[in-house]
Amino acid sequence: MIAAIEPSWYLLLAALLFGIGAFGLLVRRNPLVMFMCIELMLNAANLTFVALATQLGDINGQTAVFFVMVVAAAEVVVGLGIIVSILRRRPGATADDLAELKG
Amino acid sequence: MADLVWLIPAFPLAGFLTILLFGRRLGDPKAGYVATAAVFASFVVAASIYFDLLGRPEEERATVVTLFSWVPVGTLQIDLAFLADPLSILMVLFVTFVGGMIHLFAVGYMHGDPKFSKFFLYLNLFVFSMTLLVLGENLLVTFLGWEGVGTCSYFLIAFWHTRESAATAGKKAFVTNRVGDFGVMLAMFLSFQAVGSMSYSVLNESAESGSLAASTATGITLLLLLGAAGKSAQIPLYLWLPDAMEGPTPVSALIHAATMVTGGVFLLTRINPVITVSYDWVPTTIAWVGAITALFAATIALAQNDIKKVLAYSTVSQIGYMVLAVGTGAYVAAIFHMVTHAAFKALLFLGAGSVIHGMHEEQDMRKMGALRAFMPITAATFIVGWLAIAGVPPFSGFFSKDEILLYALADSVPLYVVGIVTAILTAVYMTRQVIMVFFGEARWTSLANAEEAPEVAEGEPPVETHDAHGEFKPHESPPIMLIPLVVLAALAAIGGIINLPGLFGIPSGGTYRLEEWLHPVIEFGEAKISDTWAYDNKYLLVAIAVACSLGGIALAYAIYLKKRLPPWEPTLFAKGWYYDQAVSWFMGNPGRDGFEAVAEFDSKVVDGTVNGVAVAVKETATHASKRQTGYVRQYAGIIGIGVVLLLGWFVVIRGIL
Amino acid sequence: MLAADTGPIAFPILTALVLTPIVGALLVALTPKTRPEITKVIALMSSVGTAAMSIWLMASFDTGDAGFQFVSKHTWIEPWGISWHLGVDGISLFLVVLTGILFPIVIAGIDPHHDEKPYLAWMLMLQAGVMGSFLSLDLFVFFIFFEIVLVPMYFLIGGWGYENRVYAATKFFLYTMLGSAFMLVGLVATVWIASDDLGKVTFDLVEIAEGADFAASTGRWLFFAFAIAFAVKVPIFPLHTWLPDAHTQAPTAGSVVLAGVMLKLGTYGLLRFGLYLFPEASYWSRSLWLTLAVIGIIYGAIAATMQKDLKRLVAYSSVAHLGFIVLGTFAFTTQSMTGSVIQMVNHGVSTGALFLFVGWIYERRKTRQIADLNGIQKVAPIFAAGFMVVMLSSIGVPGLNGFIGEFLILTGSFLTARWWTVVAAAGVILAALYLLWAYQRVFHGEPDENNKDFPELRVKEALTLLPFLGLIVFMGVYPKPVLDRIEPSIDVLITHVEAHTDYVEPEPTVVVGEHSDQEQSDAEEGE
Amino acid sequence: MTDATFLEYVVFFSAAVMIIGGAIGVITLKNPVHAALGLVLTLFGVAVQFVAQQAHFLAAVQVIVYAGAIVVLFLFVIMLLGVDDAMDLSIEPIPIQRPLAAVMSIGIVGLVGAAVVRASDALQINPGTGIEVAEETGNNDANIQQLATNLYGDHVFAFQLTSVLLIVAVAGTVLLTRKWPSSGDDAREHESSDV
Repeated sequence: MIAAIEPSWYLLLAALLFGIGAFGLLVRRNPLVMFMCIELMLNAANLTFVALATQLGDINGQTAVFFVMVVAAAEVVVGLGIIVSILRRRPGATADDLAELKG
Repeated sequence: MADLVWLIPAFPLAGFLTILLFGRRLGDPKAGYVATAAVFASFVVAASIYFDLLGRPEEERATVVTLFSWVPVGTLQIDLAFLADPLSILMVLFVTFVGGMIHLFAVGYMHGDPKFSKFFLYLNLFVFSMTLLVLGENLLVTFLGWEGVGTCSYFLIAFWHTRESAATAGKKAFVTNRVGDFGVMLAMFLSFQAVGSMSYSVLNESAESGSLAASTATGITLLLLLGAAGKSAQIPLYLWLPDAMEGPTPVSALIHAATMVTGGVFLLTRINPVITVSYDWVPTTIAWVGAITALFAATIALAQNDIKKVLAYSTVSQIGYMVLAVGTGAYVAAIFHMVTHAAFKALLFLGAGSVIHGMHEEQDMRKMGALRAFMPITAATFIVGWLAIAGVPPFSGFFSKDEILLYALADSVPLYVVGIVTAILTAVYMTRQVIMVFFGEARWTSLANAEEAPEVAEGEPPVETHDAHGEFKPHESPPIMLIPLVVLAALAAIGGIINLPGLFGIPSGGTYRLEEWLHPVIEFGEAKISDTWAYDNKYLLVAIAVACSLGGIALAYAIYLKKRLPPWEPTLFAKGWYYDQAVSWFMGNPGRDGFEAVAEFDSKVVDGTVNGVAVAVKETATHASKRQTGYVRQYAGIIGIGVVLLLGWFVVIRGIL
Repeated sequence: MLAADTGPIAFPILTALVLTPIVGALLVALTPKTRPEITKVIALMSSVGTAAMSIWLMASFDTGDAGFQFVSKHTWIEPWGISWHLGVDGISLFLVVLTGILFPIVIAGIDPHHDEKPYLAWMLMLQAGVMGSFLSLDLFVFFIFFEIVLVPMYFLIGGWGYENRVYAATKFFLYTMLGSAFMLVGLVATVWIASDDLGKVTFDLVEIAEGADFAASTGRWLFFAFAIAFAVKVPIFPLHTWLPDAHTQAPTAGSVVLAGVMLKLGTYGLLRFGLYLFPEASYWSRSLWLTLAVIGIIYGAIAATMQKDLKRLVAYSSVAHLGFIVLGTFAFTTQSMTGSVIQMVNHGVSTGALFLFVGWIYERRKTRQIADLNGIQKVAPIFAAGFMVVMLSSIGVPGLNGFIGEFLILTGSFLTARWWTVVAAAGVILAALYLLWAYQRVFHGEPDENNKDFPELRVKEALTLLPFLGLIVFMGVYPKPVLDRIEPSIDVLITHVEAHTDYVEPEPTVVVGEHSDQEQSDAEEGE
Repeated sequence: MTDATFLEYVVFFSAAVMIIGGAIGVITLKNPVHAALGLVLTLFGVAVQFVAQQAHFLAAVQVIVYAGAIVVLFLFVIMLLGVDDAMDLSIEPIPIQRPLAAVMSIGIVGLVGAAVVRASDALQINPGTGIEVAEETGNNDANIQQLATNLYGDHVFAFQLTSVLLIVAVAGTVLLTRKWPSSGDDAREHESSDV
């Protein structure tokens, strides 16, 4: 049984999710929340993968999602590690406080 | 025997290597004897080759001995080859003989010098190079010797290198000679382009057969004239020779009087067919270069007070005579004068060396006088040399100079007049020198103690300090220095016999021997003067020449000894017409400034551009990096805008989706 | 003509020449820091091994053969037609030999003073890079080696150089990289455009040069892309200013190698990759190169005259000397081009030796300023004598090696580029001027307080110097064996140029006479 | 419209509301803990959509790994560092950052949406044939088996590499957080072991 739901709806949903995530990434200053926004964007991508895998009948799409999750996990681990070490040294720091690379 | 011609350079080379390896062990004076023996060995070989060639018919007197192929590239095939022919063998004979004599003299003169063996190292290397120069079968081998003698000359002039002036003089000699070498190199290239070879035989044959274009011949001749002007110290490159007197006196005698400086005249004689087929004005140019140099240097010699400087300018003047002879086609006369000049000028220089030695390194003639009593042998031999150079019959210089003047008159009257004037001046300044040194009052007594000590300290050659600073007394030199003087004096006196003129009823078997000997070499280029007015009035010319030289001597006698006339020694002459100063000024000021400007240009403009680019990049980067706020959110936003723009491009403009 | 004709599986000598120093470098890098004595032994063994192989190569080189010998060709990246293609001919032979023997001498003879292990490793890497550049017959492989060379040199200058070393190393690296960037573009474009003619993509130098026929304008663009890289490397005026800085700041061994072989990458590249690949463009643009070469000769000499730093002086003299090589290259005659090749070797020997001396002076006096030095000949006569011989070779006194190259270059150039040659020959005068003046200021005169204890030449230094002096004299007196090996390859190159342009090598009018016959019999059969 | 279709509509839209609502929660809630909870909501919504798309295994992984592990990790870090204090969202220190963000996100959504809408016909490519569905094959493990075959077949090398990646990430994090010379804190060990 195939859902009568248009596949483009999933894509629109994913686009919306991605847009919200991107907006959040740009306006939030808390590094942890920024990280969460990244997760939102990743999930948007995953949603697209799965939807298209189903539509195109290609299992590779789902495999890709699997790898995205692994990489996301690794990324979160390292990312949070970095955030921990930064915030430990500079409690309450926001992303804007970490501007050492300015010219 | 002629096949063994390679032995001639081989002996000095062996001497050089021996001294190079064992010089310090041999020491003073053994190293000197080794060197002298090597040169005399060459002389013996040269002499036996001479007799070998003499025994052959005239046309078979040229032998080419090829050692190995030196620079073979494509059509350019240059061998390290020697040409044993009448000209080269004659040159080698006098080079090795006079050279040997000077070596012997130097054993005494350099005795006690801490660099004794090194001196003979250079001397042997010099003789080796000189023999290469004259024996070369092609221009390149000659050039090898040519540069070799130049380099040795540099070593020897700067022998007392701790003295600033000696070092500068050496450098000046080398660089000035290089200007001449520039000409020789271009002549070689032109020769290669024109005839595909640098061999004298090919070059001369193509000239003789008429296949060498006059324009090419002119080019080669003028370029070699430039080379000759450098090596033989002619205007405008004579500058280095007077300064070269900074070297030890045997060096002056060997290199800067008897041998090396005649290299230019030799080279021009060697290519006489080429000169003959070049444009008509070319020989005239050569003749005038020589004539003007002769007169010019003679005027300068008139006003010099340094015993060696007089002889140096005199050498320039006498070589001017030879170049004049070459220009008038009197090649035999040029070579003849070269040989006699080698003998009497070496004699004069060695005599001067003996005087300097006896005067404890004093070179200023104003502080000499009346030395004949203290150094009788030196004085006697010096006087022989004086008579020879002044052209008093029957000394050797008379014959050779007369021959040159004969050809000069046959060519043009002005050249003859210049020659005659120079002859008078020569007689005057040489007489002046003889009088100032050996006659008159002793002017050295007054300066005996006071000035002598500093002079020695300054005058570099730490020759064995004779007994004393306290008591100053000129003394005769040791026998080892006197023997060469006597031998050379004998040669200077009787050297004329090698080419006696057909006058005064001299039996025809004894006349023109040199001319006959050189005939195969200079046949093509030698001027034919038998139908000229000058030839028909040879006795008149002889009379004029003798009158001039005697008149010059008398004039000088009146001025300098009898003080009947005031001496005429303008500063203009003493300063060498300010030519040297002008050139030095030019080199030192605009020349140096120009060089500085180029160096400045390099560091400021060329490198400045490079560094400027780097600085500009750095500045831009600094400005650009100021735009980096460091806010990661801002970066992300800008990336996002980029994404939107890209998406817009694909979706809206291209509409591919 | 390639790989197969060497008979039964021959020892891949060329590959070994490149790999031996690389292996040596790796071994040196792997030895523990605690055993410094081993590193030196390993470095020496690998460089001496390379030297021995290069000498064997020279000995077994077939003199009459103009083509590439000892060719080793193995496909590497097949789809792009890239292969490990090495070969040696008369043009590269002596550069390879010079590279082979120069390195062991400087490794054995010159002490880096600190951090010997990385120093030796970089030196060996440098040798491998230079060796590979001279041997490569594949554009891709050549480019890799050409670029590899920069890295060790950068570290050698930056790590073991003098006071301003970082500036000099950076300038050197960036400047040459800039040129190489052009070459990379040109190289890829060449391969791409040539693939139309050849019907396949290949980086093989010989195939492209023999098979491709570039349109005139295309060839010129490509040629200039290559030529800029080589012009920087040579260096040709006005791209030369990295050289004085790099030379001055490099450690002694670096300067010797830089002058000895690295600059030759440029002149060799012009011959091998400029003229051979783009004969039409080279011939078309010859006036430009001749002019720049002559400017370089005069300008380098004048700038050298006014230098206050002895090492900078020698560096500028290199600019002048390399001008001669470029002049000879673009005069397109057998003599001038053979002269250029032999001059590459000669300049390496004599200028390398000059840098040795400057290095020794610096070790003794901790200064390179001419003004601080004087009267050395009095206290160190043997030292001065050695310097003198090397200097005379550099001036171009006949009988020493420097003259042979200059003479051949000028003789050949005179046939096709007369007035350029006349000006260039004037550079010979200036060479005497700047070197003798420097010699006078440094060695002549009375030594002052600081110089009166100047130590004499040491035994180790004398042993280092000996091979240089031997080559200086040998190549000046008997260059025939060298010339005989170079000339056939040059003839082939000129024929190649003639085939692609309307150029005809001028033949001097040979006057037939009895003597010329006699000469002819003595000489080898020419063309 | 059949029941089944209607049910799917319900599932889709309710999940969509969860996703969007959660996402908006993430970006608007001041307290990071609340934001994390919003994230959980979104992740569950996505898991539901996975199930609706027959990607059962991924849905399970989504819940276990994302909601279960990653969000918990977030919460641990928040607690550990004590950054759960609210931040004032009305301040924006970087000029024009918010308009920029708005333009960007609206642009992305609008453009992608436009593209999707325009190309929606092209997406109807023979849907469903390549993916084995439990109800059709009668094999309850059909999806897992198919995914496993693909993963351990075509992508086995990449799969091996992910293990390396994870180990490197773990080791790296341990090193990152351990080496503080002055302040030794045992809590750091927890984070690492939680991964």
